[in-house]
Amino acid sequence: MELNVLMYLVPAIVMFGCGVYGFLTRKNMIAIMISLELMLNAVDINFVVFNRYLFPGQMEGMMFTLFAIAIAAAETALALAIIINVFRAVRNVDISEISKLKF
Amino acid sequence: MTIFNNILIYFVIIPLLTLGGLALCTNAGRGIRAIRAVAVTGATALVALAAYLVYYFVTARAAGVQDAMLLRSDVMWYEPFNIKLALGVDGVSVVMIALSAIIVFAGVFASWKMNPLPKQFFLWFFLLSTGVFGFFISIDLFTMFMFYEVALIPMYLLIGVWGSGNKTYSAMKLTLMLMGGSALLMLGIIGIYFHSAPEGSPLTMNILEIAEANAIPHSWQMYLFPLTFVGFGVLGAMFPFHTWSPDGHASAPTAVSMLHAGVLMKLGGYGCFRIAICLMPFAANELAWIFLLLTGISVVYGAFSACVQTDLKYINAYSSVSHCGMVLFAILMFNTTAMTGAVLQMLSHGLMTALFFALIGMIYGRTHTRDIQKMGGLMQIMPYLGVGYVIAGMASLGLPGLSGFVAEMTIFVGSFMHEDTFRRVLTIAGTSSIVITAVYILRVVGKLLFGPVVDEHHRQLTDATWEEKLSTATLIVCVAAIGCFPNFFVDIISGSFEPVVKALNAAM
Amino acid sequence: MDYSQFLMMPQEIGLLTVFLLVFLYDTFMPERSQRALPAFTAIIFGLFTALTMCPCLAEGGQAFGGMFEANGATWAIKLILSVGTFLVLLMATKWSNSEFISVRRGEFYELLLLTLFGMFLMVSARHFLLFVIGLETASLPIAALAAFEKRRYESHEAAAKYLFTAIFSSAILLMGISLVYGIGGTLYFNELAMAVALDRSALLITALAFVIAGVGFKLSLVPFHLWTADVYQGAPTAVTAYLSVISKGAAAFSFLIILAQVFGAAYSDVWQWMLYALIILTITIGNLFAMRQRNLKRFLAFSSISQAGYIMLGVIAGNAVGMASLMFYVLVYVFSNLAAFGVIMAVERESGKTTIDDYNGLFRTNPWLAFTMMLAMFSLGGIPPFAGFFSKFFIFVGACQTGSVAIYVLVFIALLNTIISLYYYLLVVKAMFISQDDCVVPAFKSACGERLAMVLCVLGIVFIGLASCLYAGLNEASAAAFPAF
Amino acid sequence: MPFSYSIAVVALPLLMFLVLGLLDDRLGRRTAGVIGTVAMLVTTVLAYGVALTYFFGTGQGQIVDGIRQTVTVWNPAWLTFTEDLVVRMGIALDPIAAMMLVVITTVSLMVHLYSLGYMSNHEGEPEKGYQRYYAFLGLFTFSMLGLVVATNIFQVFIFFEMVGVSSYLLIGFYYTSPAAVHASKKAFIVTRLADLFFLLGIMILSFYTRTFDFESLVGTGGVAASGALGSAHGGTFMGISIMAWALTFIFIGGAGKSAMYPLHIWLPDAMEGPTPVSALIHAATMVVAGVYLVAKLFPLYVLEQGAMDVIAVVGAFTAFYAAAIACTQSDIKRALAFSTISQIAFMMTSLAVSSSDGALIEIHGGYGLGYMASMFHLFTHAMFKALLFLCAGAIIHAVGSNENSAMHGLHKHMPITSIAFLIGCLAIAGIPPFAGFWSKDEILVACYAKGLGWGLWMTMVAGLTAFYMFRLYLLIFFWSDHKQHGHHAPADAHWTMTVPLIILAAISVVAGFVPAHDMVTCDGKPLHTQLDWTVAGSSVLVACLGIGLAWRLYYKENDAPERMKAAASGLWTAAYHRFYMDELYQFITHKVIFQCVSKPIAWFDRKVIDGTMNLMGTVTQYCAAMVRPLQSGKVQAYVLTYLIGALVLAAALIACVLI
Repeated sequence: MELNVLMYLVPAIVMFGCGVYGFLTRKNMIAIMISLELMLNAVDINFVVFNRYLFPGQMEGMMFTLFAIAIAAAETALALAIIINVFRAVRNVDISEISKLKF
Repeated sequence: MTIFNNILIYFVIIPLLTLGGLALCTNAGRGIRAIRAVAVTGATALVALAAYLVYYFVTARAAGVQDAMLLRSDVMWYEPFNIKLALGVDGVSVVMIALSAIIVFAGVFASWKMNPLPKQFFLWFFLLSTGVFGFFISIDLFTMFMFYEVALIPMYLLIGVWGSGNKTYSAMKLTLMLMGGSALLMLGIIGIYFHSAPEGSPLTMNILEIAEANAIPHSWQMYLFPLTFVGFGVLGAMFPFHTWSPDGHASAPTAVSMLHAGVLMKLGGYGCFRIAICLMPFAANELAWIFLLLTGISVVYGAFSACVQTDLKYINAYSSVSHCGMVLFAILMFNTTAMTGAVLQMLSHGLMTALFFALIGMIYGRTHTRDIQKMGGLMQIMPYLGVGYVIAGMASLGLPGLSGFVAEMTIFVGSFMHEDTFRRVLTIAGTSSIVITAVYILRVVGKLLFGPVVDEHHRQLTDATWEEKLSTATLIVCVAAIGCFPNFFVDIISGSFEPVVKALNAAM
Repeated sequence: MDYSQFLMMPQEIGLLTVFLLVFLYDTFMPERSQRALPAFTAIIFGLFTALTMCPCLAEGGQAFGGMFEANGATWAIKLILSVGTFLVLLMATKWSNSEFISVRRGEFYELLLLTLFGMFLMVSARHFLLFVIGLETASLPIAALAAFEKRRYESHEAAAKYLFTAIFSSAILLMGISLVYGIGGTLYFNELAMAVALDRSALLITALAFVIAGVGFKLSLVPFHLWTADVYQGAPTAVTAYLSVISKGAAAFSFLIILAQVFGAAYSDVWQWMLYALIILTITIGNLFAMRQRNLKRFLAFSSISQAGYIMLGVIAGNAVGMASLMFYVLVYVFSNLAAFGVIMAVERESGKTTIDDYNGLFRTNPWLAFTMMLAMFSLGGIPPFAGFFSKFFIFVGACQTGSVAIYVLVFIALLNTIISLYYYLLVVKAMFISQDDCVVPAFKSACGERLAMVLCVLGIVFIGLASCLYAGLNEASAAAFPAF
Repeated sequence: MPFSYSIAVVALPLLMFLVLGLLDDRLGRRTAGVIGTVAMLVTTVLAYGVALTYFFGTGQGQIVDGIRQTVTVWNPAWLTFTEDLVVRMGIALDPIAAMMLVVITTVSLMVHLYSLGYMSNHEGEPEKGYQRYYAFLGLFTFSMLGLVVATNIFQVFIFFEMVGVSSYLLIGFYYTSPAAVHASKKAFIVTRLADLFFLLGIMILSFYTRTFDFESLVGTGGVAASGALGSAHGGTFMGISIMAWALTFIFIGGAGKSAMYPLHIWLPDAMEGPTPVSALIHAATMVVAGVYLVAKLFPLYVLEQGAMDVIAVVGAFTAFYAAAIACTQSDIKRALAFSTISQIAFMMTSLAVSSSDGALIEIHGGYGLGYMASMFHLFTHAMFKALLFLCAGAIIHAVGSNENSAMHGLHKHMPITSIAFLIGCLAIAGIPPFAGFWSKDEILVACYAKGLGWGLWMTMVAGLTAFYMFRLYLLIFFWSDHKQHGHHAPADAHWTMTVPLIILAAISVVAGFVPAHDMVTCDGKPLHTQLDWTVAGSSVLVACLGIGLAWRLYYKENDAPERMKAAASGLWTAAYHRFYMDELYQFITHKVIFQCVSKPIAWFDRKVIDGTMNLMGTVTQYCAAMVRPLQSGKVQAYVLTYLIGALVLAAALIACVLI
């Protein structure tokens, strides 16, 4: 069976959607972080697939993916550090805890 | 630089120098003397310069100089937008500048004992006058607008810090309403700018060039005229945008009320004429009826409202609504006589309202009330102020020999000369204000000055001090001068209107 | 590889040099001279800024196969950002030597300079990859900076909120870019412009919306703005100051470039309509929130949201005048907002107070601070003769140059909003000059760096508008840069 | 230039006003009075010089071809409206102006002199505003002189305002008394209302005629002479020609000053002012300004019969109305005030019944007879009414009250005053040979010429005049013995006060013999008149009847007046309360204007207009409160908003662009 571009794209979009859903519904900050990773990875798939199927002659999408992965890693690291900070402050990783600043 | 050869620029430089001088003074101890000295020097220099300007203008015109604007100089400022520091004066600006100088002079003396923070007070005061003078000497849309706003914003602090009563509310309301007006104005100016020249020629901000090119498409005029007219009309206390005026005046300190009613409100009328009407004659003709109606309402409405007020400043504020309404009303009549009358009315209203506010301030400073129910028989106690008040009142209700009469008559006769029945009916309605004016003026004079002394504590009060006498006498002399020798002023003013009237008639 | 192309990026190299010097100083200098680090940073950064003022750098050119472009306009905006950063550095000297901060002050400066570097890249990027790298470099360290005051709970909350929303928005942005890539097959701005010019598909419009949302996050356009106030309030004031002006300026500029260059002529009607909606929302909502704020930092956050709306008016013009006005606006905004933050920082450091009510009667005790704050408020409110008036006027003129009636309506709404904004700016002035209070902030002497920064800001506020040469320069630069699009 | 010194006549009183007004307290009380009086004496001499030269001199352009000309002495432009419409401030002499110069200066001089004594103390205290008083007198005299020598109608208007203000200031001279303040205010506002119409009239007139100048309006070759007025100019409005409207409006202006019904209400109240002021302003000079105005424009009025009819009806009604009220007043000054109104109405009517009808000219020498009679009556009335007022002043000064109940039987105490008053009464009643007889007789002739009804009506009013004047006289000087209230018995006053009485009494006796018909005619030609014995006889008869009735009722204390009062109590009360006109005005001003117009407008302003502005603020605040939940502080809500924003943006644009 020949795999066409949509067969990659649909899962990627679903993944992105899952990430968004996860972000919006999870209470745990770590889980939210994971959801964000899902979203970023969905984008990566997009790039790779577009490059591979639509514009096979060049490497731009691939390169972009590499950088995006690196950025995502940096983001995760930073996010974890901050989550630890928050945990130290409120002894919890519940996202609803950090809503003191409002209005 | 060439611009410094033009005496007009010194109308801005002198207040700025005064600002600098004031900045060096201190409030403490004997600093107050230095502050007064600097302020008086600045104000006197302005009066002297204004006198020279009038003299220069009159002799130039007598010598047959026919240019629309005298003392022109252009200095490029913002090249990309063709914004220049363009200076020039015609008869209208000249008398307005003279008026401003006189009121600044009187205002300095009226705020002689300003307390607290005299230095800051005078700083803002002179910043305000910088804006006023800058506005009158400029003929570039952008610089005019800039100076216009420079003149507005000091009001906030002047009222807020040195005012009385519900001052923060009034100051905020006044500032926001006026800034609302200037927001409309800014849009109008931008619109004018983009249509200032015919297709292909460079855009310009110079009002002379715009008027000459007359390139604003008619459809655009229909939008831009109301924007600019209402924009300036807010400051000219046009119904229904006048409500900043009673509260603002009631809360403002004496000199600020003087300057505001005396000069700042004139910016509105002047701007309506110089920008809205001069630049957009077509729309002016088309839309005049709306604004005639509004200003006509202002005239009568203000007068009736003044009849039942009990606060001296409210009475005067409403009376200003009425009188300033008459200015805009006359400007919309599009003939030389009525427009000349409008400028005379600006002069007259400026001087006599300043006089009124000065006197009210002085009375308030003694009695600590402005409620006419709580005062009475002050003529026995402070005859100088009482006589001054009567004179101001007489000027206001149009006694021949004082300025109000001359202005109102020129307006009425001029307005009635318009062929349009609608305008005539409005004129007749407007004339009724002279009776209502008499009613409220005499009411307040009767209650305040005449009759028995209401409050026995008032018997200990003193009459005017020398600086108060100087301040009011200056204004009284000017009011009488316009009233007695009107033709001198008419000659200066009326020449400026002929090209405008011609353009307006051509656009009809 | 042709290494000479690095010569095309003198400002970036200069900045990296500064960064390295600071890093070396921080790492290798003995503990006792560490207290001089802030001053050291400020001085060498000031030197760097002064050096890059040399107009010869305006020449520019391209590097990395066209991914990077320097021209007069990028030079100018980078210079503006540098000046702003310099002012922030000056203001932060005293704060960064304070207790609990001083142990990590080196990191503060290094991260700050790194974000600036990211912005430089972002501004000069002509390729989405470089743009994304720049954007992330500019935004991620901010989260760390926001969390800088470990003793304050708000600092953590701010950082967490910032980071989560930032990552989410970058995911959206990347999604948008990936879709653009899928349609155009390239990530070069100029090539994309040609590739997408004929395509009016739903996909591309979605992509455009996502890109706008992604960049709108940085600019804090409504409805992508919700993080702003919380982060501004929670972050250390120096960071807030930096965040409010510098990163906003850079984002606005690159936003203009992306919209004008990638979605250029063919799509201008689409994104202009998007921006109409966003601008109206941004200005209005920002103002409505700002009206009710009592905390000054939060207040300035909302004020900066509505200011972003005005900045967008320069973007919407999408032409040289718009760009010049935008840069001028940013320049003026840098001085005005930093003046306000300088006062807030000084007062907060001295007394720990940040609400408007705390400022009641400030004029009596600290006249100069009150005066500075007042000028800042007037300038932000667009009152002449202060610089804010000029920038506002020019940005309106720039917007109206497109000539459509819709834009006049938009400008009209924006102008009506200036009244509301004036209202709340005057509230601050009122507190300082008019209101009386029993517990006034006592008289104090502000730190040397703060004072210097504030003096510079005041000079800027007063003279930028009056000196027309600045605007003329910007105009020239952007006019020269624009045919390149 | 001939008559160039006439400028001094006008300028001197102004100078006096400025000097006395500016120096004020720095001048001694006595000095101020003397300066004022002496200056007035000089003015009077000059004015007499001007008038006598004008009437009897030759060679200065005053008579050409037997017709008296208008001599314009001085006429500089004062205020330029347009090239045509220029307000000039000038001095023009014509017969009535010259006559008025005499009247004004004479009465003014008498009042100045009289006031030296009268104003020296006020209720036992030395009068405080002595200098101010003389300054105001100077101002008034200046204004009145300026009015009569006006060269154009706008100048008249200007000085109308000026005399209005002087009158305001003088009525309110005792400014500590609320009644005086109220009266002055009322006087000013009512006349101001009339002036509004005057102004409208001027505006309309000048718009169509393109001039203000009397010379071009009514002079030879002017608008009136060319006869092309009325429908030719401006068409009609509500079926009446525009010119008739204009002239009626101008008449209303005059009616305000001359206290014609229904604008008369200010005059009785104006008696709150010092009595010499009442004599000068409210009896002799200012109140006839309206008559003078109509006379000035007489050639125009003649062309508009409609306007003339209005004047005639108003005049005739006012004459009776005021006379009827005068019969019931107990305040002697008010009685005299109503008498003044009635007499001025005589003059108005007389002007109005002048007709251009050719037939009448033949029979009675009538064209302009009414005009001449009116002016003549103006002259004589000024003299004897000033006399009466000054007498009343002397009485009030002596008794300290205005009410006749406080007087009675003063004849024995104040014989000079009594005789002077009697002469005044005889003059006004129209008993020959006193002044009033001659002028009133000619008025009646003119009225009979208009129609029998007019003549009978006016004759009846003349009888009424005799009745109420003698009622007044008898109640003051006879009726019963004087019951003393003050510290000392009333007596004739100081010489400064009695001398003017004697002089004026003498004038009242002989003024009737002035050859007015040669001097003050509307066309400048002498008018041939002879005594119409039927008219004269009947009027004298009626006057005697009136006097007899008054004698019967009021000479000795009796209860007849009380019984009469009781018999017609409704009528009497109504007349006593001046037919409730004041109450009506009070109702209109307070209830209608203040309560129903001003209050609602003020309310509207504060609540609606101001409320709208505040509402805008409130709505903004409300919106700000509304959007608050958006900033909930929850990251997920933020992100949701973000996402929705992005999606809506995309969806909306897809919808817009692709569909």
